[in-house]
Amino acid sequence: MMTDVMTKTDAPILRLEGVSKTFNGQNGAVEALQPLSLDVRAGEFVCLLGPSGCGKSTLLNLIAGLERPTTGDVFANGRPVVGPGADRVLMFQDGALFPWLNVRANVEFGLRQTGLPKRERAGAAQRWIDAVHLTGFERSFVHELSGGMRQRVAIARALAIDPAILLMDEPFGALDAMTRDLMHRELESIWQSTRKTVLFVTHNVREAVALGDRVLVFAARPGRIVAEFRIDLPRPRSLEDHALVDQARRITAVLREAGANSNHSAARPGEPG
Amino acid sequence: MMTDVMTKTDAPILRLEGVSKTFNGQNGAVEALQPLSLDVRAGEFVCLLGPSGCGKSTLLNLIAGLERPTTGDVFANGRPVVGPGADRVLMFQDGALFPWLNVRANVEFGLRQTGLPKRERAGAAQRWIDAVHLTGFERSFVHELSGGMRQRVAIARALAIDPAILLMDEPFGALDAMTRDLMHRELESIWQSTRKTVLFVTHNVREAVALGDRVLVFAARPGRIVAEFRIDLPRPRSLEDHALVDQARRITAVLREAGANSNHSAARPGEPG
Amino acid sequence: METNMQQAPLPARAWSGLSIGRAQWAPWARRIIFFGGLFLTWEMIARAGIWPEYLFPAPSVVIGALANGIGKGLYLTAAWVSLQRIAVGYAISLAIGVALGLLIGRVRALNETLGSLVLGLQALPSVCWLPLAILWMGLSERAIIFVVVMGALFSITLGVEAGVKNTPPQYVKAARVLGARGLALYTEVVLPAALPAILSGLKQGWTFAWRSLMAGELLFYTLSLGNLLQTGRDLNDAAQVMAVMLMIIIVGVTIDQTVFAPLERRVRARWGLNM
Amino acid sequence: METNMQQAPLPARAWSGLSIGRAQWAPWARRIIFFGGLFLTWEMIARAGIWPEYLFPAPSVVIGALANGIGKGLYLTAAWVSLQRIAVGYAISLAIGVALGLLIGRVRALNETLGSLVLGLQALPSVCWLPLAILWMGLSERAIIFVVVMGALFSITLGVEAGVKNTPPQYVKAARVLGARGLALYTEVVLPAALPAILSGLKQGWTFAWRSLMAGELLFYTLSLGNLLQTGRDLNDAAQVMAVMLMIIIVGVTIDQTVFAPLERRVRARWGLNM
Amino acid sequence: GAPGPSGGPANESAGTPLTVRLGYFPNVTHAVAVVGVARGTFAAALAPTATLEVKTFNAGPSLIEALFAGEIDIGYIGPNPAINGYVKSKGEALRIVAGAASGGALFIVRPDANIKTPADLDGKKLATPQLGNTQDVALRHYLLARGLNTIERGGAVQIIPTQNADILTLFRQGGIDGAWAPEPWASRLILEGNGKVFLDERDLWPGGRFVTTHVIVSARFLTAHPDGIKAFLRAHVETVQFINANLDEAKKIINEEIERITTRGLPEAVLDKSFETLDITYDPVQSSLFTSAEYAFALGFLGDAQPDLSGIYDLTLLNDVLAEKGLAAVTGTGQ
Ligand SMILES: Nc1ncnc2c1ncn2[C@@H]1O[C@H](COP(=O)(O)OP(=O)(O)OP(=O)(O)O)[C@@H](O)[C@H]1O
Ligand SMILES: Nc1ncnc2c1ncn2[C@@H]1O[C@H](COP(=O)(O)OP(=O)(O)OP(=O)(O)O)[C@@H](O)[C@H]1O
Ligand SMILES: [Mg+2]
Ligand SMILES: [Mg+2]
Repeated sequence: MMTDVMTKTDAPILRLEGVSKTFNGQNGAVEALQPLSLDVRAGEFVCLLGPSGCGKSTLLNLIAGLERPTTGDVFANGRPVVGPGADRVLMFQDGALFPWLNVRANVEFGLRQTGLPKRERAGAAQRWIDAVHLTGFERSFVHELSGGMRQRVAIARALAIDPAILLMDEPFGALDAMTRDLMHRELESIWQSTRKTVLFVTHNVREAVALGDRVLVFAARPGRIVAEFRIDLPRPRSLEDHALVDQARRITAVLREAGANSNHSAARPGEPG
Repeated sequence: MMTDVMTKTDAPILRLEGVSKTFNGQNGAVEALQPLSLDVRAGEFVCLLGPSGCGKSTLLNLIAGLERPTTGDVFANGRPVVGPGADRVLMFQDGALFPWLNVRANVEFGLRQTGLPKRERAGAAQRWIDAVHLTGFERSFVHELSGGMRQRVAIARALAIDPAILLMDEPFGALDAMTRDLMHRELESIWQSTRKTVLFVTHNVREAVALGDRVLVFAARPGRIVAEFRIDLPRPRSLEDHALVDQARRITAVLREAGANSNHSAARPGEPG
Repeated sequence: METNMQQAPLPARAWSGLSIGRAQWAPWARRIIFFGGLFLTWEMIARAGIWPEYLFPAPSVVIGALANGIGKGLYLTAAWVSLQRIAVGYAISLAIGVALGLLIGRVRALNETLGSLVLGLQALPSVCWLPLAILWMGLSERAIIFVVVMGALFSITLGVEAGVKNTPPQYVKAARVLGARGLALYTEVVLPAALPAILSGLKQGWTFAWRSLMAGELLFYTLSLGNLLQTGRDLNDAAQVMAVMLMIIIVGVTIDQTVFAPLERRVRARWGLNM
Repeated sequence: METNMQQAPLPARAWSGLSIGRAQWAPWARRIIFFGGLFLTWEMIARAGIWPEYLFPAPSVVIGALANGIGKGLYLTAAWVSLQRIAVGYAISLAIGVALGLLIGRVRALNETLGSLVLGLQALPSVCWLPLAILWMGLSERAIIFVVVMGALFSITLGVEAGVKNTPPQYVKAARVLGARGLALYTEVVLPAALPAILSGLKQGWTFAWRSLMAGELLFYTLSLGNLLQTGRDLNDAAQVMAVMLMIIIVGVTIDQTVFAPLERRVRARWGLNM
Repeated sequence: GAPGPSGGPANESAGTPLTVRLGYFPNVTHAVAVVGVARGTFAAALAPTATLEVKTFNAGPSLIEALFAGEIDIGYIGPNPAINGYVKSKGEALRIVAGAASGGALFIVRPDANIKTPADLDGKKLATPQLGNTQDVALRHYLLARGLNTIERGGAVQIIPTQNADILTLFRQGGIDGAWAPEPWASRLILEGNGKVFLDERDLWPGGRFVTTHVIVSARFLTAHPDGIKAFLRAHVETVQFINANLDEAKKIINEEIERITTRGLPEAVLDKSFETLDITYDPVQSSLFTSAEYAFALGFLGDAQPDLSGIYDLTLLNDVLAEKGLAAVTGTGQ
């Protein structure tokens, strides 16, 4: 089932060589990722799909440089990754907004680190706040926002620093359909105009197909890539497009099998309650 | 557009009378919910849809008794709600698991409060851990779990205490498609066998139609109910069912309008970056 | 949308003004009742005559002594001298303690070495520092301030360290991927994330600055609260001892109510820690 | 799935065994180097003769005094007496302080009244409590322990209070909707949620228990560290003063390394606070 | 010793054997108490009707507080704490029933401070153990009498009240030029600080006698158990006689006792030197107490109104004991 990860002719912006990760938890060791190799071309949009706990977030953490792989190496732009870098930005699954900063300051945070002058910083931040439709909430604090609003602040914060590689961990999970739709279009246009490289984790197969050049399907326990799909559909893509829906259906089938091969194969437990 | 909230012949298990909520934030006051009246029959499954920040979480908080309404009253089982009660349990959007407890202890938490003997507690907890497919992770701590796994622990924890009213705030947001599917079936069967009353917030219209007896559509700023749909499709429902897809499409249209009527109508900001 | 945003604030502001007005009086009423009750109980116990008055004076006697001391100008001068010293000593402790706490809290090797040492040093009573104060600082204000710093510094360090150690790692991770490095990571993320916890360390440090000041002022006699306290004890003047204690408590409570409590309230509101 | 679950642990356990072995030695090596370097520097400064030896003795002299004191059995007996007192005093402070801190941290009316009072009382030096200790407890062990409790209690209270106040409200909300009420809410949610912060309060309390013990032991003569310290000072025996200081630091560091640090490490690992 | 069952201020319950609780410092100026306890003289004198229980202190305030709280019945203490305790309790708490030591306070100066005559003291830094205590008052009065003013009074002499231990440190360091200190500190300033005697305080007093240590008794205990006090004073007088007759043996006992209690004895040289200026006597030298109190009041140390010390002495029991033994009564009662 496992397809070989293909190598491109142009040098990959991101290269993983035999990267694996094992956690030593209170509950014994968990092999979150089996050794995995992967190349990502500059400007590629890669979507990661897979059952819960299959190591998608772990993979993004490794690429972001927040965790060190148990084996193997990660290369970004040909240089080994030893820590976070301004070329890669990770958007966390839970947002991880700073509660002591208001919305504007949160969005400005990354820009301030680059030493951007105040005026430009404010301008850029405002553009991104507007882009995620939080105009009017610039001075609100995190705990005053709804779940979806927080997620949008996190998106604006990550995009504001304009990194070469964007690592997005379920960024649109808490968004309503319409905002999600808008954000898709927004992200796609940013990606197209700036040729960023995007690694995008989602649970929504159609979202993956609508956005990705490539879709990687993971299986859990141990985490590994079990399938890879190239999506050559013309852009902009519509979620209602027939070809897209078909492609999504194929991936869903693989995904189901991936899930079945990991822990979901366990006998359904008796009806509790 | 606003349809009148209907009253049932049988006494409602949940009644909201002119309930509104205004927050005084750093950013001035935010009218999270305009005065709103609502009756929910015992055993009813009500889905709440609406753009981000329209007050869905706020509404659940009010019903749970965690917040006091600015105006109006909430009645559960005919008694005014003055605080949390064992008859209503709220599942938080961000899980809010206890990091100092392992998975089993988190799930047992509510049961321990009722004074259930240890052996029964362990049995019930194990059944629910199995039901959310976390067998083998009983002794893991929260920070050792993936995002989806955390959400599943939160679900197990809420369901374990078997409340009459279940308030679920985007419970399946972080789940992969397959687990989500399984959880739908699980929740539906629990609901059917125990006739719980469920208020279910989601951003997934098809999920709402698949699960709900009734779907309430909210608009934002100020938060209010703008439409209400009865879903009379036979159960069990399939997400691929034509009637369901049609119904979902109708609701999506209303939702889009609700979104357009609130802040999404703002002019699209210029392309930043 | 513009109109929607502007609609809400108007009634709400009037509203919040009202509730703040209410919220400001109730605590003071409670405080007056509480401390009033306390004094009354104390007075009653003292008057019951279980203990000799010269060891356990009634509050009325203590307040008499206080009024007398203030009337003669002695107590206020003394308090002023002591306050200046504690301000300087505390400021120094604050600057060093915050830096030290940050380092110990985040650099593991320092934690294992310097961290333990700080804990050990903190256990030393101020009296241990008196000879070294004279040795290093001579008979001067600096010697007293040195003792204050030695008393408060380690407490503040430990408080900051604890706060910093308990920073949710998520914030640090987010800051790192957003490009925060070195000092900025500390000043812009670790420190603010830990601020609610750090504030409590600063509060403790403040009180220990007092304790050390009382010891440090015994280095040599100058008109100061520490010496009034000691003189009171030397003269077996329980009323004077308690009057000075009362002054310390009053200053402590005042500083708490005017500096720490509002600061804490604001920080907690902003951090979303209020329930 | 069963097989999947069992596959991973085997290599990983061997691994973790190794890394723990490694992790356990490195800190000790660092500590030895650090404290060794500290002593060396001290020795060199002392030998340089900038300060007279009777005021700033070299560590070799201090260790000589320590060895001599221990050899005569004096220091160990004294340390044993003091340790017993501090154990009892600390245990009492712990019990009362945790309860008081919980109350003050969560009940607003108490915070505004009792909370301020605690802050004021904490600022009082131990010497203030000596007369009351004699009056209320007599010339007995209880009087000394009373002084220890008065010194440590408020520090622990403030630490617990701060921890409890900074409990993320989300946990309390979750617990409330899950049916936690009254005491259970405190013991099962507020306290554990605040535990990392509380631990630091307990650590501070421990060190202040020491400080107060040193003052309390001066109430009357018994063989104890406090009196050894005072005797050393009265005799201007800097070596003895520093030997006692060293004993306090050693006991402090030992307790930190054997009780607080591992506890803290475990709590932080469990709470997911390690980065 | 083991804590006795004698709680409370009383000891008044008849039937149970009386416990006499004695408090003192393990110090040369408390030689009578130290030797009396060590030789068992007190215990023997009280037997069989009463037993002795001792508590040792290292500071005056604690001892007075313990007396106030009814935790001790008899105490050896200097004139200052006795006066303060008497005044603060409005004469209720205690009585002086005997003297225990006289002398033992010297004005020591640093050789390189070039202090030859009182006039040389101008502009110097001088230390005393505590603001307003006997030595502090003595120094201030001495300066005033010689036309020298302290800084507070617009003069140039700086008086630094600081603890005895710090006096020695400062003296060695050159931080002060001289100190008016009690024994054994004065001797240590000479021996360890290389100091010179500028003045022996005995030279300022008639007969070279001024009170250094007293025996005080809780007033209530005195009323309730005069016989017990009398028995105690008998032993007190005997011990005074013993020390004066066997000074070398007494010194040995004293140093053994100091070492036993505080873990550290005094260097022999310090002990010897201390006893050169210290007189062990049962005479409370009342006149010196009153004179010193007058000086203190004049210097503003005893409050706004001159305290009435007329009732502080109760020497009838002591004189009874002296009469029994055929010794001359102590005189000069009242002012
Ligand atoms: N504590 C608070 N202080 C101030 N404003 C708040 C507070 N909590 C919520 N709000 C505001 O109330 C509105 C409704 O929030 P709520 O969390 O109920 O939205 P929601 O419908 O759950 O959105 P989402 O789908 O994004 O979770 C938002 O505009 C939010 O900014
Ligand atoms: N710090 C940790 N300690 C121990 N185990 C961990 C830790 N972090 C992750 N794991 C384990 O590693 C596995 C992969 O986790 P990861 O968060 O990468 O999953 P995921 O694919 O992102 O899942 P989800 O879709 O639910 O977010 C899980 O089994 C999890 O339990
Ligand atoms: Mg994840
Ligand atoms: Mg919400």
